Amino acid sequence: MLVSWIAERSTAGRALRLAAPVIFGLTLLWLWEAAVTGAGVPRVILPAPSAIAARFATSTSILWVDFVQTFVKGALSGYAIGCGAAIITAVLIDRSPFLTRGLLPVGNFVAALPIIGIAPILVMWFGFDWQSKAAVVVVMVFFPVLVNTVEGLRAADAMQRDLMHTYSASYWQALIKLRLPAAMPFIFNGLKISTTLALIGAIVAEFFGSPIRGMGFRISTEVGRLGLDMVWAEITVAALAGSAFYGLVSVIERRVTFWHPSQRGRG
Amino acid sequence: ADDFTLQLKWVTQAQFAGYYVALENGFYEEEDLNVTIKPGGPDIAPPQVIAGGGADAIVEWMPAALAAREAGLPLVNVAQPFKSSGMMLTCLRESGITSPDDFPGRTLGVWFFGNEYPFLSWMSTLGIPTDGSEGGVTVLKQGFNVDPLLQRQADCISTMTYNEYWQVIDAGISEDDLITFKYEDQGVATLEDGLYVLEDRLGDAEFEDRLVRFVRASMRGWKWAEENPEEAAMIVLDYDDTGAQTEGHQIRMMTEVAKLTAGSNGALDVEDYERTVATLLGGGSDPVISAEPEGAYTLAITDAALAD
Amino acid sequence: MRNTLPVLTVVMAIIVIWYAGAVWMNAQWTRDQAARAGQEVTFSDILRDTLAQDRPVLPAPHQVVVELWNSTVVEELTSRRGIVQSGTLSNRSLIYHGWITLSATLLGFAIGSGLGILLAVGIVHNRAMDLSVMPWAIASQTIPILAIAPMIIVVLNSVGISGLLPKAIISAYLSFFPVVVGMVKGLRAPDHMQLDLMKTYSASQPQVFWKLRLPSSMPYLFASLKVGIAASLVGAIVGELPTGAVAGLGARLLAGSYYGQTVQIWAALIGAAVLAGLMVGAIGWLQRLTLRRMGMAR
Amino acid sequence: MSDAVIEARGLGLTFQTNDGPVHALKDVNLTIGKGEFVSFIGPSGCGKTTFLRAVAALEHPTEGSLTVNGMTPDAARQARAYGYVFQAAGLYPWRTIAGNIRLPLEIMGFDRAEQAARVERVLELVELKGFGNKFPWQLSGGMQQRASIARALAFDADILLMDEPFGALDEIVRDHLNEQLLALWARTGKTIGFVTHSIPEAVYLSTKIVVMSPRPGRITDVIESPLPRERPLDIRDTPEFIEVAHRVREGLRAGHGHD
Amino acid sequence: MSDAVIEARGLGLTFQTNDGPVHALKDVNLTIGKGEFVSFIGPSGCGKTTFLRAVAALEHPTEGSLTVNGMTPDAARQARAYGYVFQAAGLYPWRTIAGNIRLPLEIMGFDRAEQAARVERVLELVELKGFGNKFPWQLSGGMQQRASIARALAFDADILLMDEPFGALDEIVRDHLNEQLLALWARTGKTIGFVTHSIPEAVYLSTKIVVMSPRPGRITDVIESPLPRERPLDIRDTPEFIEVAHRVREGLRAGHGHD
Ligand SMILES: Nc1ncnc2c1ncn2[C@@H]1O[C@H](COP(=O)(O)OP(=O)(O)OP(=O)(O)O)[C@@H](O)[C@H]1O
Ligand SMILES: Nc1ncnc2c1ncn2[C@@H]1O[C@H](COP(=O)(O)OP(=O)(O)OP(=O)(O)O)[C@@H](O)[C@H]1O
Ligand SMILES: Cc1ncc(C[n+]2csc(CCO)c2C)c(N)n1
Ligand SMILES: [Mg+2]
Ligand SMILES: [Mg+2]
Repeated sequence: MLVSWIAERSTAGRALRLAAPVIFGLTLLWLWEAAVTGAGVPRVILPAPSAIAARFATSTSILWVDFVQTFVKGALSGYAIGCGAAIITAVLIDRSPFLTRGLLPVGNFVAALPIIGIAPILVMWFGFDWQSKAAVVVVMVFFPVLVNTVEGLRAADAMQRDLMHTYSASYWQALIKLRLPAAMPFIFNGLKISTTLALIGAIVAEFFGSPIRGMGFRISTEVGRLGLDMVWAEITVAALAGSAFYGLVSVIERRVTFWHPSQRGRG
Repeated sequence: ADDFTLQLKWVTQAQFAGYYVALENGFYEEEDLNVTIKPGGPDIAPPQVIAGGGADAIVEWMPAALAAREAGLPLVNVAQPFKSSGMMLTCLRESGITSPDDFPGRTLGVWFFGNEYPFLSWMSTLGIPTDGSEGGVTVLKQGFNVDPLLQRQADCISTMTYNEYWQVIDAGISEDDLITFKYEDQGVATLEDGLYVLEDRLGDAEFEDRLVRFVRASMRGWKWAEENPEEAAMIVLDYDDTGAQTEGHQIRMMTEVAKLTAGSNGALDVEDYERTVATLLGGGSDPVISAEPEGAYTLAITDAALAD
Repeated sequence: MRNTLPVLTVVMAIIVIWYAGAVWMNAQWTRDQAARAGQEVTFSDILRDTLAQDRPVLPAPHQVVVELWNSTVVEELTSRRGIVQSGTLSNRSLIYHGWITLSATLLGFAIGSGLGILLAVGIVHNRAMDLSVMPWAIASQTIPILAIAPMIIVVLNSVGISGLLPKAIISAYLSFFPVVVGMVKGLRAPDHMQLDLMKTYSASQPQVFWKLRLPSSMPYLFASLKVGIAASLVGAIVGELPTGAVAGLGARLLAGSYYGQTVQIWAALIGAAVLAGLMVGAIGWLQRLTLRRMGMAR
Repeated sequence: MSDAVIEARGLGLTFQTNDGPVHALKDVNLTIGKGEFVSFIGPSGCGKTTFLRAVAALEHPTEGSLTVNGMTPDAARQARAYGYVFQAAGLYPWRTIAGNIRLPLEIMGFDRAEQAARVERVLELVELKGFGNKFPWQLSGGMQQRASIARALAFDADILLMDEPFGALDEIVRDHLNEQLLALWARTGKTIGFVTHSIPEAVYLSTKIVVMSPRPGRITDVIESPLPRERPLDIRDTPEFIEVAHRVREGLRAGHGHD
Repeated sequence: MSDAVIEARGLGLTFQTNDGPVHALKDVNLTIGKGEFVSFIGPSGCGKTTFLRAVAALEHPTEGSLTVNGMTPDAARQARAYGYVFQAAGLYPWRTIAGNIRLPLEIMGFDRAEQAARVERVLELVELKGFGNKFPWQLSGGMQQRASIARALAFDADILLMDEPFGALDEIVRDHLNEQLLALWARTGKTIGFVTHSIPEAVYLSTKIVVMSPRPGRITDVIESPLPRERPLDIRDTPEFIEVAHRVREGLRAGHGHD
């Protein structure tokens, strides 16, 4: 297979590292185009990539406005607040055995609230603009980050902890100098999963009421209007923004957890 | 029996009572039809379902159907059980709105997902911009319920005479505290719940025959429902799988819906059609449809169905 | 149970905050109503009214509890459609809807976590997959499911797949990703010396996998599964919408919101939260069991 | 010995494991005075590490009493009385060598300049100058062990507990570090508990040698060294030295016989 | 030496690190014949571990050539030519001691009964009988090290590479294991590469002693032992033994001087 051939050769080349997914993607797009035009799929069901590209090119200003509304205002702010709150909660839980036993089981209940249920409520509470979307994102990203952080805070090994004991380090010193660094591989798992959740959350929340801009608004409106090319243009923006966001967090992860075997093994 | 699938525009409720009555009372069976009714929902676009082959006919509003036609999906109206429009804009009296002239600067709740066309053409008839520019209205994409009005996040919201309006009332706001603008009264009414099929299937005699039988039975259902609103509402309740509908609300909805279907025997009134088209074409810079549609309806089916 | 007291304390705290929130958030409506009626309100009026509204912004806990009780036990025992009188679960009962959602969730979770683990195994062992799968897995997650779910349902329906499976597929779509991310990290967690040992044995890839990578990925696996099952539940509920939202907790939530039945929404939400809590708890239990058997619980 | 720093009376420590209890320590009586240098020697698994850990409050005795500076070990730990060198290096992988050595200094609140100066000094002491910026996995086993010794020496704990600190070092570095350690001890008057498997090392360094035997871990002999405090390396060839070494070896052998 | 098992010619190995390259090995030439017992001795950080790892194909030389049994180290590894004892025990924490020892046997496809028998035998050899069901963290440091030795001895590799296997053991166990290892070697004719810091141990065990010096890691002396193959423990008091030990010590000292 072509992809594996390239992969074999690409131990050094950074360009080739990128080439594999690109080629894979182009193949996928080509198959899609062929399937749509060849098999005559109605364009109100699935438009051809070429049509999507054309629509994308002519609608950049709308796409930009939607992107700012949904991604920059809704998703990013919610992501920051949600992840921050989750990490702080995890630390609080960790700080007190009482809360570990009390808050964590309850956290399991509260944090897995389905978006469909909370979105209308949060729109009711926080209004139609991006604040309610950010609130939905907060709820969505909270749980993955919480679970991973709690798990991560248990990851320091016995000898590493004993060392802190011998220094009679305070709880916070041990946390900052040992537990959090050791938890980073886990925390970043949560942060990475949350990047895509944040985007989904911000978009889906707009289905439940929004001003007349935003990616979710545009998608649901255009589905109703059968403007499927616009829907897919928005989805493309979502995919690009989401991947870039994920990529950014991965790069940070690589710098922060360079010492972890999963990172040291490569590059 | 021949299979026939109908895609509704919204969830199971008395708005679609005629079809459920026909099913429950065996009217379809008598026409040798085996009918499946698919409920809709907030993200089900009936035109998309029919394009994908998921239904034989759909219930849709005419503005959306005509827009879909322009977008390349040739929908044809084959019957029009709803004579008049139930759409209105409901405002809180305390907001100080007394006439459409007061709209500029206000926040209005609107349904999108293809339901925004009547509103947009009304506004463009009034010459009020909706894109957030100076002297226009602020438009909110309204969710599924009347909360924006109750929470005072909007000055006015879209309501149907048979549904949301009563929810506002039920919430404890008296009729005196509300002021309503019916699309009918504003002269911008567009046709609602009609039956649409794909144009290319109409040539097929077998399909047309099935369709005729379906329309005939459905209209029987509608007329029965008009006469027996309480029983009809109970039938709807039986078909509601979510179990969320309440008896009182559905009976009242049926009563209100009956007022809208009253003037129709199922056949499309061409005058209504032309008024709808004129509304959609007319007014402003951004009409819903840009050209007079061709072949967007046929009377052949109702003629055959109602012949005997 | 040594957990009882802490859990009860936390729950009590939540309930107190909840009541306070209910009074605070519902008070506006009470004052508005009074103003419309031209009456004065005292604090005790507010207290009484805010905890008993029909359409509260935030229902009081006891309203939700009553609704939960009515829509489960009372509905099944006494209603015409309840299990006592009809022999089947009532479609008005949360037990029925919860069960519908639970079955889609479990099937979706099985598919999703299975797929997630398989993909992670592929990514860790095959360079081509490492380079090409991950970007697309990420991109797939950025596509808002609600937008494409109807298409998935239409397509699946046209090939004759309906019922539980389409919902489960959407649920799987949401749950595979956390599992992939966690398991890729977990399967790469063995340290150098542990891997070197396997190399000196010239162990085959499957042997390295079963004897080293899999055991050392356990902490990551369980964290992923917990997130994954919560995502499955969300997916199953989301998947209920485009299937016509006829049954399940999602349908229930949506129907509640069409009619502004805040109490009903909250009852369904609590129902979903309880399901999630139980499932996450079950995985936690499995985790403790496994880690104890592996001698890693200390 | 009026100023006992570490005092164990009837000390016992039993681990509960999946297949029954393990008696790691049993009926241990030992007094260590201020400024003493005490070596622990004994077969593998006899409880040396366990005893040191109990002193540092990392394990809690199941029987008897143990006091440190007249307090419980926990209280002593709170007073930051210990420097501990673990049997395995246990460096934090996300910190460089210098960062690892700086760790206790940060925790104990030394100021920046002081931190840098101390890191520099101990790196030199253990002959790791120039490796401060490396990460632990970039060092050889012996270098890691030296880094962990440096970490324990960087701050001035009154009690130094060292668990086979020089196990992975060659003779020459070891001799050098032995001398350095003795010098440090002479200069500061620290109390040192030191686990080793090398009889000459134990004899060369200690004022008191504790010989232990396993299952259950007990003390079989406590030897007060007759050697002077001033100890050049060639003291190892004196008859007194050889005599003490012989007694230790005998004690060890006896302990093994029990097995 | 016609049947060279390990042959290094101009071998060099450089690590790239964040602050510049580290020359761990430079211009190493060495031939090890079949059935030889070769000890490596040298200051900490001189490249002993790196050399052993290169032989086992765990590191790849950046210069020169290295062959094992006439093949590349990679090919030799594929042929399962090595048993390796790491400098740190490296037991898998989720397996019991017996489970850890069983690991290579499972991988190499020994049958159940054979596995059990071998585990039993090597546990006895390293004096860990009765600890098979314990988990690694329930063992003392020396016991863990012995378990890792047992793991490498459980299967019969032709080449045994041991990186300071006895570093954490007391003299008596060490002597015992030295004897056992010699007996095993005599019985099976394995080729053994052995890193140690103990000069007597190196002299007692080896047919050839390789003395190394650091930065960059080089071989400074290769000493062919004049001692007979048959070696009772008291051979350590013979003049030949002391003579060889002296030469090793001199070599070591010279290496250190370089630093
Ligand atoms: N992965 C690595 N990256 C960078 N440098 C390394 C790495 N491994 C070893 N080194 C360096 O290579 C040199 C030789 O290390 P090696 O582990 O071979 O020493 P050694 O002779 O085994 O020492 P010891 O007796 O202390 O175990 C050291 O200076 C060490 O810092
Ligand atoms: N956490 C534990 N759980 C169960 N048993 C333990 C634990 N730690 C140590 N032991 C047991 O206690 C005994 C004493 O162990 P300890 O580590 O003190 O030995 P040691 O004298 O330091 O030996 P070495 O010289 O090999 O390091 C051993 O038999 C060991 O198996
Ligand atoms: C996305 C979306 N939002 C709102 C409606 C509202 N709506 C339009 S017609 C109708 C029936 C009357 O109750 C209702 C509720 C919708 N269809 N789709
Ligand atoms: Mg020990
Ligand atoms: Mg080494």
